[in-house]
Amino acid sequence: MTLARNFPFFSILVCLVGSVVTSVLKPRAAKALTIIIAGVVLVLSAFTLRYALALESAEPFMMGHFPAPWGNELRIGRLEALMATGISAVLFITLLAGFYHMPAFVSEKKLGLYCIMVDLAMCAILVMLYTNDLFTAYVFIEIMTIASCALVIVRQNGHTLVAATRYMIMNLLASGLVLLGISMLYGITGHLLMEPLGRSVRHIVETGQYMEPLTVVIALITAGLAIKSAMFPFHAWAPDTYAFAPPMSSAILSGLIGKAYIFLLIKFFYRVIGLDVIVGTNVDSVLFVCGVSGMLMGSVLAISQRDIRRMVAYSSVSQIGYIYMGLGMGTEAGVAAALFQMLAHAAAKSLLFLSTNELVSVSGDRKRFHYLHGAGYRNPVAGVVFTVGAMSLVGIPFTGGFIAKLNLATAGMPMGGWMRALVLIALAISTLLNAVYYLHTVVSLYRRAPAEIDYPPSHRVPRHAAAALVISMLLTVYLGLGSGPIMRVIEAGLKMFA
Amino acid sequence: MWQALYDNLEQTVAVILFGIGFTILLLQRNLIRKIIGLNIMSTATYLFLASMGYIQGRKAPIVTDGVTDLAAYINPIPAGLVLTGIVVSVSFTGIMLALTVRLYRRYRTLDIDQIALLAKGEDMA
Amino acid sequence: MMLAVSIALPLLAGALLPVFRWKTPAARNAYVLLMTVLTSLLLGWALTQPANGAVDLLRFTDRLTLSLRADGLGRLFAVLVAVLWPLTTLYAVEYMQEHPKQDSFFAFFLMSYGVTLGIALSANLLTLYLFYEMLSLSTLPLVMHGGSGVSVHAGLKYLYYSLGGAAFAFIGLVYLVYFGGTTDFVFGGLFTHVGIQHTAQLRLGYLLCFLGFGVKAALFPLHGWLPTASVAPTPVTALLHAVAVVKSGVFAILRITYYSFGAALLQGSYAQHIPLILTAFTIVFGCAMALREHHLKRRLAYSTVSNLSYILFGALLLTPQGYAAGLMHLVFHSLMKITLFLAAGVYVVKARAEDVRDLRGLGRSMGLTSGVFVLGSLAMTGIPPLIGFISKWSLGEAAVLLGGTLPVAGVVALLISAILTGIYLLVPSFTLYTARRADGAPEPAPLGLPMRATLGVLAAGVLVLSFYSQPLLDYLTRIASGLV
Amino acid sequence: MDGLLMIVSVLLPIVSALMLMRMPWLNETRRTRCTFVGAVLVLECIVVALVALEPQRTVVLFKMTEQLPIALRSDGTSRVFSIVMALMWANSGFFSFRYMSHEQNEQSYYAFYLLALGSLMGLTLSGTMVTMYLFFELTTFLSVPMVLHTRTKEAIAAGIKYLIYSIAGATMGLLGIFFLTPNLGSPYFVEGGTLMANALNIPREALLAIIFVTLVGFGTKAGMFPMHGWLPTAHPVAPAPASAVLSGVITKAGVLCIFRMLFYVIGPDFIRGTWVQTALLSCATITVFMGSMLALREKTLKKRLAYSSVSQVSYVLCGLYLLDTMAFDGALLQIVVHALTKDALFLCAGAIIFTTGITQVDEMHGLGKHMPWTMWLFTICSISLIGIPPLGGFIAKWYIAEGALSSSVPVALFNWLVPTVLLISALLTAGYLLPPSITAFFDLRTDGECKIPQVRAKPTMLMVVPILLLTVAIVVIGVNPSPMIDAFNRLAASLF
Repeated sequence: MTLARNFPFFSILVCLVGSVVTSVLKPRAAKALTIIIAGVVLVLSAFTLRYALALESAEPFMMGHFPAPWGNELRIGRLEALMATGISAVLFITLLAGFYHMPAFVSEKKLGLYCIMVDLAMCAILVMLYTNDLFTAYVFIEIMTIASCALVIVRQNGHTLVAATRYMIMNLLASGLVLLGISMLYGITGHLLMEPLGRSVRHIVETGQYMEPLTVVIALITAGLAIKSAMFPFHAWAPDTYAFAPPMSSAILSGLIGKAYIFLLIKFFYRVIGLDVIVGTNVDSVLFVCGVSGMLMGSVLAISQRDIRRMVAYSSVSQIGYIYMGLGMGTEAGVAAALFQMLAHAAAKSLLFLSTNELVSVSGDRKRFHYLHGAGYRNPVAGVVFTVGAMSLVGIPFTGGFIAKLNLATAGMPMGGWMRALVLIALAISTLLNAVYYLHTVVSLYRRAPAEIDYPPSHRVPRHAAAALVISMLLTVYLGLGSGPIMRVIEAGLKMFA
Repeated sequence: MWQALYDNLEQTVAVILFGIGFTILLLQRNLIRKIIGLNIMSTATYLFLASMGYIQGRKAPIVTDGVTDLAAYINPIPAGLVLTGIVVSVSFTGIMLALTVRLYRRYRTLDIDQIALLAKGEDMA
Repeated sequence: MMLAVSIALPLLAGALLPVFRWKTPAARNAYVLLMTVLTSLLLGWALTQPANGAVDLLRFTDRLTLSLRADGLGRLFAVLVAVLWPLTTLYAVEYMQEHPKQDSFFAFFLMSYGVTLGIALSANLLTLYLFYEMLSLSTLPLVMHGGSGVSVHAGLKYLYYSLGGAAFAFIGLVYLVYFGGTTDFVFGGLFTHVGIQHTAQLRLGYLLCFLGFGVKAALFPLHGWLPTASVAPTPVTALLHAVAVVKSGVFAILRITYYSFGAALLQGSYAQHIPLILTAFTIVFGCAMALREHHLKRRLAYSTVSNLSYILFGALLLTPQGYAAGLMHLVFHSLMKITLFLAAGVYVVKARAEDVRDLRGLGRSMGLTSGVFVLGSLAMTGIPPLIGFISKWSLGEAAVLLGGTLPVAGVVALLISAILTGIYLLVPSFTLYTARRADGAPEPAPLGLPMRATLGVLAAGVLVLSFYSQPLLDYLTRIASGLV
Repeated sequence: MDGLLMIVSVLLPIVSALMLMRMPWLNETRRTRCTFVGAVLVLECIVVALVALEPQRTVVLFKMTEQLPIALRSDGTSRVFSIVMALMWANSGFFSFRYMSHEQNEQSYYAFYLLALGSLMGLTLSGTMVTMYLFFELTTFLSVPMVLHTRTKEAIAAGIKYLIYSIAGATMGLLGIFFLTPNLGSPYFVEGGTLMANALNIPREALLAIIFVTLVGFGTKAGMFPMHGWLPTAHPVAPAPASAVLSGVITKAGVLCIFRMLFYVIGPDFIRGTWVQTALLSCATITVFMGSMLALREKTLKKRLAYSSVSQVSYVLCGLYLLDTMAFDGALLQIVVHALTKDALFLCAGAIIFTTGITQVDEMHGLGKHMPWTMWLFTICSISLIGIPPLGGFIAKWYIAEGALSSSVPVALFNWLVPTVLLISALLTAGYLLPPSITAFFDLRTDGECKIPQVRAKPTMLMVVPILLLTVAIVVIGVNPSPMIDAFNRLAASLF
């Protein structure tokens, strides 16, 4: 089916068009359209995946009529397709489950705008996954920045404004770095498409001339994307943003957008620079250390939170830490593990944010744990979903999180010495820490509710939202049980990358 | 050393500008100044890019009086990048300003830390 | 495949229990009992089938699978659980009468049954690990069933300890996957071939695994959760914290010691000595703490702490005799301790006697219970010819045969703990009969049929095994020498 | 089947005790109950006698595991001990029929009285170490209720103390059993020991140390220093007949265990001349001396007697530890004699308490006039216990001393030390046993008025006769010890 090779482009196009169209629609219609678009994208990506699995090697897809090295390209590989499918699936579910309580955060007339931004973000994510061209990537980074900032800011209270400002500044700073990096890279190679870039970088490395600028480029771009994806020392903006944005936005931000950046980084490492060079420049060790410290610090900070949503936000800092630890190992296995962790976390985190919101809203919008007692009984679905999500992030067997940890650990084994020790012990300790705050929360969800608090009459969750939550829960469990094929795709995809 | 710096003057200037912008963005607490810093930073990048694309003694890549020989023009791609970049920066400057206005309306100050404090205060209330 | 079914049945039955809207508790109890017994029968039938190789339920990767197998050790543990679970359920039916939220209680009680069977029948360490984690979670609600601040605290403590332990066991697991290639259980371990590579790392891995699983086995520095967890309803304390949970910890350690890392790897290395020292110390420590404890159930919990280390001590001698002796004590201790706990539970629920001092003078008014309790205490103390003596004897014999400083020290520890056991269990037993009941103490309520039945059966079991245990012992010996 | 009698001799008291507990018609009147118990006791004596007449044999009852047979064995040793014990038991049993009429819940008293007898029989007839250990523990548990009988606070405290000491002792014994078993030729008792001394799996020194611990452990029941603490507390709180058997008979259970370990498992040659022998000897000697000293200080009659048991039983141990034929004879003789004497003395004390309620020594003024029989018998027994010829006590002590002088102990000092201590202790014994008689007969009070202690109940024949029998036995042994000595010599010949 050759038609399928256009699907990535179609899916992007659908999002763009959708974003234009929704701007003129009524809120309800806009909402519906956005969800539909997400669904379409999901289907398209699924087909793309099916198509890509049939491919021997990734194939480029020319946009416009300039052949390489001028025009800009998409690239259809298994990994891209897999990530696209996973992320769009999560996105679809998130929209399905999250939209109905948006009115609580967004004034009716702003909803259309919000939909536009969602579409844009979706589009940007897809481009970042598929693109084969650094500058296109940059442009969509910026679009994503703006879109995601809008996603945060649409909720009009002081906290969100401040958070959004922080978020904006950090992100712009980061994109500045990225842009500078890209332009310097262009300066020393004269290319923007990834294949030719890769070739000339390899040439540079062989000749050994321009090595310093190359190192600077790597540092700049890595730093930029790391900031955007809230890697540990640069995480300061994340918790507030996630905590105060509307829950659906937080789900999209921390679950999906961050992943897109990281995926771009992986692409950059593999296709542009080449993993060996990265290892040579020790950037990986830096990432590794940051990742490990992120795993631990994130959890520690999360434990110290008194507000459930901030806790969840901090936990994503630690989860991102896992991913960077995987990257930082600088080995095939490590990156593969990181990719799987990305999927697992995307699934679990979005569902956590959403179910948290449910639980909080049945507890009278009070986020302190004390008020959450018994929330698991007041809203059973959300309770169960939260429990499963929490288990996944703690790394309880039969959930995605456990497999991710297992992969990370096995990936860590070959690298002997202190690194192995660090990986294993960090994993063990952070598991324990995660358990401490997540399961504590779960327990308090099922404790007997204090009598003196009067809870609002529990509004019933719309059937579709509940269904979506359950589906995403099943997705998490599926990642735990059927991880075999997925890992195989990831490994094959990485092979295709280089 | 100085010679080297002088030879690629633009890059040097660009880097210096970038540094200035960066520091302002990080260290200034006034939102407006932060935005300005942001712009300086991006401008620096554009300068850098443009200087990359510029080739001594050629014309901008706009076809005039029918000369279509590639060798007559400078490399068009960086120019294109710069244009895109400018558009982007304009848009986010806009958003930042809008944000700033909102914040100012709400808290009557532009000092980001102060605003953060006030926001916390609200939360307590 | 029947194995899988017999594991799945209670899990499903438990999960579905809250779904049905029960008219009367009686109906619910009938359902629970039926399911439990059914499972046991199913399991028994499955075990009578000739043991063919492992059944893969799920393949994570080509070398990590979720698979079941019933080898000797597995059968032993599975049968032990399958015998004791229905009994305790029967007991629980009467015990829980007054409690709220019985549905959820029995739901989790059933599920834990399935999970425990899963542990028993798992064919490789990964599977075991998975079920092990499940067990921590499925038993958590049972521990916290009281719902008070205390029990929640106890539950969390239990949870953190278990998960922390599991996390370190996980490291060991990874070591095994990496160096051993597979995690399947093979008698003698994966590293039997001469000139094993990476002995250092492997031993480290084993030690981590040991300590990790040692949490559930309540080894000395990691035992803290067990006494606290005795706030749970008695059936839970009896079954889970005397049999299922703690024995799963022991079982896991037996697995890694004899079937994964293998005795050959550990013999005479620090990876054998450190555990030996720990266990020997725990044996004495547990008894000493039990002596200081006046809350009856906590006292029993501490005695569990010490007795579990008996088993581990035997197993860690790394000789067939030692292993067999350990298994012997595994079986016998389960029987004795569950008997004691259930008797204690009767005191709690019928005579409101939480504390050892409250037992005074109950002997006459609660004849059966006290009789069973005394029998259990005698057995636990190791008075011949009761089972406790047989297993302690074999442990001591194995250690003496092996010789060497640590084993002998262990024997001394055994004897000291025997003295202490005698004191902390027999003194209450005597005050049961001799002392006068405190004035104004409530008159004990009569026992219902379920409790009487349970206690009677258990006591009978203790006596029968005391006088006729040879076939069992032969079977254990065959397990220990890898014949089944 | 052979060995049936042995089993019967163990089960008879136990079964009848259970009957006593369960069957109400046995307890309708005191008369029926006493008749029943009396019958059982007599029957038991007959059975034991029959067992003693049977040839020596070992019967395996069942095997806990292959290495752990539970077996019964009747041989010289078992004959001596079982006969003495059964008789003593019957004797004090009859005494208590009258005596117990003052005490509460006789039913449980008699039940446990019989149970304890059963377990004692098992102990004497046990054919393996484990069987012995089993019955040793059993004896403890079944005799504790006798101590606890009065249910007073101090009784309970004493009972628990007794319990803890015994368990500790038994476990120390178990330690030895653990370490000896792998080094033994057979799990059963064999004359002269079955220890494979030249094929030990642990160092000889270590084994010696363990043996020392073991023997000290079993010494607990015999009230040997350093594990004697429980005895003076536990014995006096029991009712008089019970304390009579406790300190007259049950102390011998400890002796029996040591005897079995020493001569049937380890073998005298293994420890002869080692530091273990020295250590044990010194323990025993210390106990002999200390017991007498403490008894001297004690004012309550029964306590005083209890302390005297501490000292007297250690005479036996002294004799055994000398590992010398002559001392051995003396020791066995002392076992018999002390059993008789102490039984009699306690019964006298019981009679006094029963009649007048006097418990303190210095309240016994003029008792001689009041209850002459009792006091006369008391005096005779005291003389025997002190060791004044021609009574049994003298013969026993004489043999022990002789043995000490002739025996080859590692430290020559003991050749002299033991006899000296025996002598001193004899003097002390005189010091604490004569005063009661003296105060009883010669009213030494200066002021004229001679107050006869008021009478609660008259001592009947049923109380005096048992004492009389015992005393007669003592005299007979004293006058003509030779048949016994011959029997003991035969036994010794098989052991050394």
